[in-house]
Amino acid sequence: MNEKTPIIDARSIDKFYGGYQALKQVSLSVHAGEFVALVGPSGCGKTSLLKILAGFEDLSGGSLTIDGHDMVGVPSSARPTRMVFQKLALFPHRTVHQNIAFPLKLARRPKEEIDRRVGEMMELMHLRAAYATRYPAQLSGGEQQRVALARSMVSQPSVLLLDEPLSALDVKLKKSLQAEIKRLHRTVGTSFVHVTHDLEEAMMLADRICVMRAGRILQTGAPSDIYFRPVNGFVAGFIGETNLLPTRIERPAGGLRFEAPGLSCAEPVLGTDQAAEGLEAGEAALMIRPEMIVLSKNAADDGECVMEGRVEEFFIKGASIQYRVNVPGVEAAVVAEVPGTSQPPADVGDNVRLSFARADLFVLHRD
Amino acid sequence: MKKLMNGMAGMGVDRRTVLKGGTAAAATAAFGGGFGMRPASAATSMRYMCWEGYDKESIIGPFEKANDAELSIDLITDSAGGFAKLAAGGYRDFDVVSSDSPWIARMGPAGICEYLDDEEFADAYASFYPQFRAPFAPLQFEGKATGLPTRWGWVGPTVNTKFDKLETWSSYDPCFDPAYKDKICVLDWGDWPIMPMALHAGINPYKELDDAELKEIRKVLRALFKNTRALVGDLSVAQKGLMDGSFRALIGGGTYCTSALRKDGNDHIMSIVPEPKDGLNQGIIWMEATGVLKGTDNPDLAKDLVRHMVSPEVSVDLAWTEATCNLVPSQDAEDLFSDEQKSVLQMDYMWEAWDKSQFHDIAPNVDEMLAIFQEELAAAN
Amino acid sequence: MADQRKSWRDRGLMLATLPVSALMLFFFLVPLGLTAALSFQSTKYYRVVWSWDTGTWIDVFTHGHYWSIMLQTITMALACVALCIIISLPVAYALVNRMRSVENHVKVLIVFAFLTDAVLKTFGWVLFLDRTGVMNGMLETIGFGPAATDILFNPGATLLGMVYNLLPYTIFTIYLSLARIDRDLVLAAYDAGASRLRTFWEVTLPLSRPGVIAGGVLVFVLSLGVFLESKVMGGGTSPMAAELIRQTFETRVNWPLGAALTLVVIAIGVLTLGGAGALFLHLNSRKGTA
Amino acid sequence: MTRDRLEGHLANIVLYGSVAGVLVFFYIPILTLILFSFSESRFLSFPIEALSLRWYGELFAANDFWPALRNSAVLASVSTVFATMFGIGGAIAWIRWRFRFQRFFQGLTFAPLLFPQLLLGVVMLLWFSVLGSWLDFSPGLWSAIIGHVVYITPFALVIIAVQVHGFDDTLEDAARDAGANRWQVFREITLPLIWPGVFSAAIFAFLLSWGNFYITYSLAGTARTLPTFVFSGIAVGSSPIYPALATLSFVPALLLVGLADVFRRRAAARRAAPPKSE
Repeated sequence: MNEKTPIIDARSIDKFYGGYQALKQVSLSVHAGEFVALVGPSGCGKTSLLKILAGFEDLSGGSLTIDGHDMVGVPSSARPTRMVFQKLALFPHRTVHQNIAFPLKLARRPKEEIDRRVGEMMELMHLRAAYATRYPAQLSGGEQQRVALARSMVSQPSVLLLDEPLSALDVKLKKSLQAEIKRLHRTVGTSFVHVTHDLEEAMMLADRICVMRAGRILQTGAPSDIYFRPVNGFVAGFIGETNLLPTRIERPAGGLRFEAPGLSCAEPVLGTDQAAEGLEAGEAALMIRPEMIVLSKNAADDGECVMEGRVEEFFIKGASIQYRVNVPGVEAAVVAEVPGTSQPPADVGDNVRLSFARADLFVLHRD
Repeated sequence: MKKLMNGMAGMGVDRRTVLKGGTAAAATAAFGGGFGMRPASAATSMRYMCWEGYDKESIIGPFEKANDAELSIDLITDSAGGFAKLAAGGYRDFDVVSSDSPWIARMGPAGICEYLDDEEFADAYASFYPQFRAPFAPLQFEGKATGLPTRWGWVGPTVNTKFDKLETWSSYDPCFDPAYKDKICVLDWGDWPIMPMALHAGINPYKELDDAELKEIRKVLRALFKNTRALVGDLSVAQKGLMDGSFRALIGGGTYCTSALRKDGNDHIMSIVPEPKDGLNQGIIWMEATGVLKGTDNPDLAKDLVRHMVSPEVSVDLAWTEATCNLVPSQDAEDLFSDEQKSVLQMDYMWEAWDKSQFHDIAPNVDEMLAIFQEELAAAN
Repeated sequence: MADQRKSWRDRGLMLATLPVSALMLFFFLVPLGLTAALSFQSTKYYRVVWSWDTGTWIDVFTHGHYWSIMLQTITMALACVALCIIISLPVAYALVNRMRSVENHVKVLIVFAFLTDAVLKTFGWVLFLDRTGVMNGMLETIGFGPAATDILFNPGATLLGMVYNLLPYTIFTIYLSLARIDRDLVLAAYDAGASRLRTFWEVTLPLSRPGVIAGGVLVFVLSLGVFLESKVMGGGTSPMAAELIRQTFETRVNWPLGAALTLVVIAIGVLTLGGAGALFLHLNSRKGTA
Repeated sequence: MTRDRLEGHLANIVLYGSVAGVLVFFYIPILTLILFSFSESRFLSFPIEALSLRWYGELFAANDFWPALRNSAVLASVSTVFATMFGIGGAIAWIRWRFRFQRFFQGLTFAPLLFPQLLLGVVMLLWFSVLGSWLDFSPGLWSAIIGHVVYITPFALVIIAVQVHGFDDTLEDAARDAGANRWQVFREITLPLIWPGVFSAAIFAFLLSWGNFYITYSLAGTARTLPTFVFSGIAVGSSPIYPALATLSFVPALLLVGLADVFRRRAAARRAAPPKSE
């Protein structure tokens, strides 16, 4: 990762809408060529932050520089950023060519250059040349996405801001466009800031993920950090399903001693690298991802840590089978995901044993 | 209305000619005047407010050519409305007006029209019938004339002799006869239908009236509306109804309604005046006159237009228009009419009508009478 | 729809609002005030005397015929509103639900008829309805006696003219509110077993109420101002308020009285609007609590 | 089931019948006028005895026909331009923005719509005569233009507001983002997108002004337009030329309405293919 001066440097940004505070002391830096994803549930402030970066909203407090220039009071039209809108905002009264050419036309580029650049962009976005004269309404959803991307990239901005542009698409189209965006990012080397409520999408695309909640940034880090080393239960639960077991920890030197009802471990001690930062002794949560759990009816099948319970229900998801197991002493059903087979290893009501490696446990803040 | 202006001016700003060079005047010149006129190719342009007929090309054209002038015309649809328009300040835009004589007569004292010197128009008066010669009382105020008479006729029942005998209408009695219910058409021309009804009630409406007399007028109008089928402002509707018998008589129209029908060959349609009743003439002589508006930029040309209108040749033309045909005061014009035209105009009957008629003059109580008319009309339903 | 808050220092806002506001203030609000002031003056020999008294108003309130004309006008206006709504409902319903393919053609035809000169159309009606008009002519050729109908010159003819000139307003307002009704609601009613008529009665009609009220109010207020219809078609024997006002200004040249009568008509219109507004709010609040 | 079918038949008869009936109703006087415009006779009664173009000739020869035609055209064009411009600004301010005194602004710009035209004309006439006496001018075509603009602006505003109501704000954001300044955003994005509304408002405004009688009647002073020309003509009884005039005056209205329809259809065709997602 590039550690030189960041392209975007936002410090302690506050944003008020009347009495409502949408952003609280938000700081974010984005480096040249980096792909940062802002994720969080709706209302977490990610779109407000994006709009402040784009210049559609003023910030109420803090500072913002882009490309080394102070951005306070600079209108969006004068910023080196371009935005891809959630609803795409393609101009319905202009053809594909006119849509893509719009920023260049406003910049009064010569016609030859405009035509050449638009052609290049269409090629880059795999848009057929024949589409140039079509109107947006005559294109499919995916094609419209590509036109929107082409329009925002055509004037070679330093930063591309994407405001959940894929949220309205069906799963298949979404996947293919995610790949497209990833490829585009690699090809052009522009910094991308991508807002989404879908952490899976963020993990797939981004170099760095920024999880937000209620106007604050909870955690910023590489996708694997976010997945395996979440700072708290909210971040952990934001993607997929996970098991959070209430626990008490103590911190003897060089490790963590934990104790959780229903869970028996041969040696209930973890390394400090298996805990979220700043974790104090006391109440905490033990996280174990469902795919790390081995499920068996056979008592002999042993692991470092074991829970025993009764199958409440299971779903065959295709590639995997998800079990929900009631473990005495644990309030919520424990979820285990085992590789799919035509013969499910256990049936509803069976007593099963859940085992996993001690190294797959992670201790984090309860919240 | 002048008072209105002065009153309004009293609210703070004085009417000043200072502004003549200012934006308001410029705007007036650009819009108020400009749009209404044809592009002025002639040396002088004048604005003329008149009844239909005065605007005929054959009348205006020669005058324009002879004087290198351009006339723009504004047609009157209702005398009071025309008066109101001029009084509301419109007189500043106009040079000449031809309207009903009581209204022209009012314009002198109201400061809208110039007084005309009888001497200056001696030749014109000399060509008139004796009845119209100077000093012509109906248009005079304190010995000064406001305008010259240009067209005239009489008001009395207009009858289709295919349906009714003329004798039936030797008085207005049938108006109140149940047999004529829903067969009477009253013309919606301001005071025109009121005056004959007042006369029928034995009241001379052209003098100061007391409450008892106004009450009589109210009674007679109430009775009239019982038989009235329609109050019509549209002359062609009245004429059509008279032809097909839906209306057995038109009240308040007279010769002005008849002539066009007679011209089209319907000489069974006639306007007559009822016989005098208890010494009170029942007919009414109406007249139009032409005057020069105050402050005209071309006083001489304006007076020339008045002379033009009363000259025998023009009089004949003026008498004979598309929509109506009317008598003219010019005696010298009489020989220029064909026999057929004379018949259409009922010339053989004109002096009899004249003798049995009142002159349509300024009625002091016209506002009360109009209010009563309105009131009775509203109550009639 | 984003709420873009604008400050009055915003140039776009000034450009968009100030000229038109100035126009309306100076040429609509001020004249209205002047009219009120004028109604407190008196008149003598066709001239306004700047006297500041209530004589005109006393005159207005003591003369029954002004009020009988007002009453007549309101009656006619209400009749016109009722007819317009009754005629418009099936027309608008048909346009929305049955005639999708020709809907636009019908709309264009109606708009065209609506936008042509009202004086001429009124005159056209006279030619049609007259004793020697087209209608009687046609009736005669198919065997009815001469002058089979006699429609002109009565309040009915006035009403016909009013409905003719104002009908498009209700057609379009009701059309707009019907077009906004979610088709699924109607299907849901069918699904629940309601017949077409019942569905119309229970679902469509209540949902079209905003259009019915808006159109009705518009027609009512505009009815207060008609005079051509009563003058040309009605035969002038049952004058309406506007004709009274015209006569007062033009024939009687009594401006204070005309101004006072104008204000009376405006007041009737404003009260109606207020009443309709209150009714609308009341109906809506009832719907809210139900 | 049969009852339902019967109801259906009845409903169809009522519905189709009402549309047909209303169309006939609307066109009765118009067709009557066209018919009578070719009548030879001075008195317009039916059946028509002879056909001729006589009254068209008379109309063209009438002294005040041409000025009236020109006045109508000037009045309608100028009023249309102003009413449409005010309508655009007003509609955007009504719908898209929030500002202090907005309610007052909305009331002020809407109120004239609810005024009987004659009364609107009369109160303005009173005001113009006062102004006239102060500033020494008298009402004319220009005061009629002001009257028409006051009367027509609310119509234009409402029509454009309907179009603005469906406006997607992010399109303007996108244009700003692409580097457009305020004027460019308005010219390149806002105006083209609300253009169908602006266009219909302009057509409507033109025709309202073209056919307006009441306000012109009160405010035009000595200037005469086609409707007031007709009214005064009918009053003095030279009516045979008016069916001809009516027939001619339908022509521009017909052209404009037709033009609007063509334009609307073209715009609809452009958006014919529905978006395949969303």
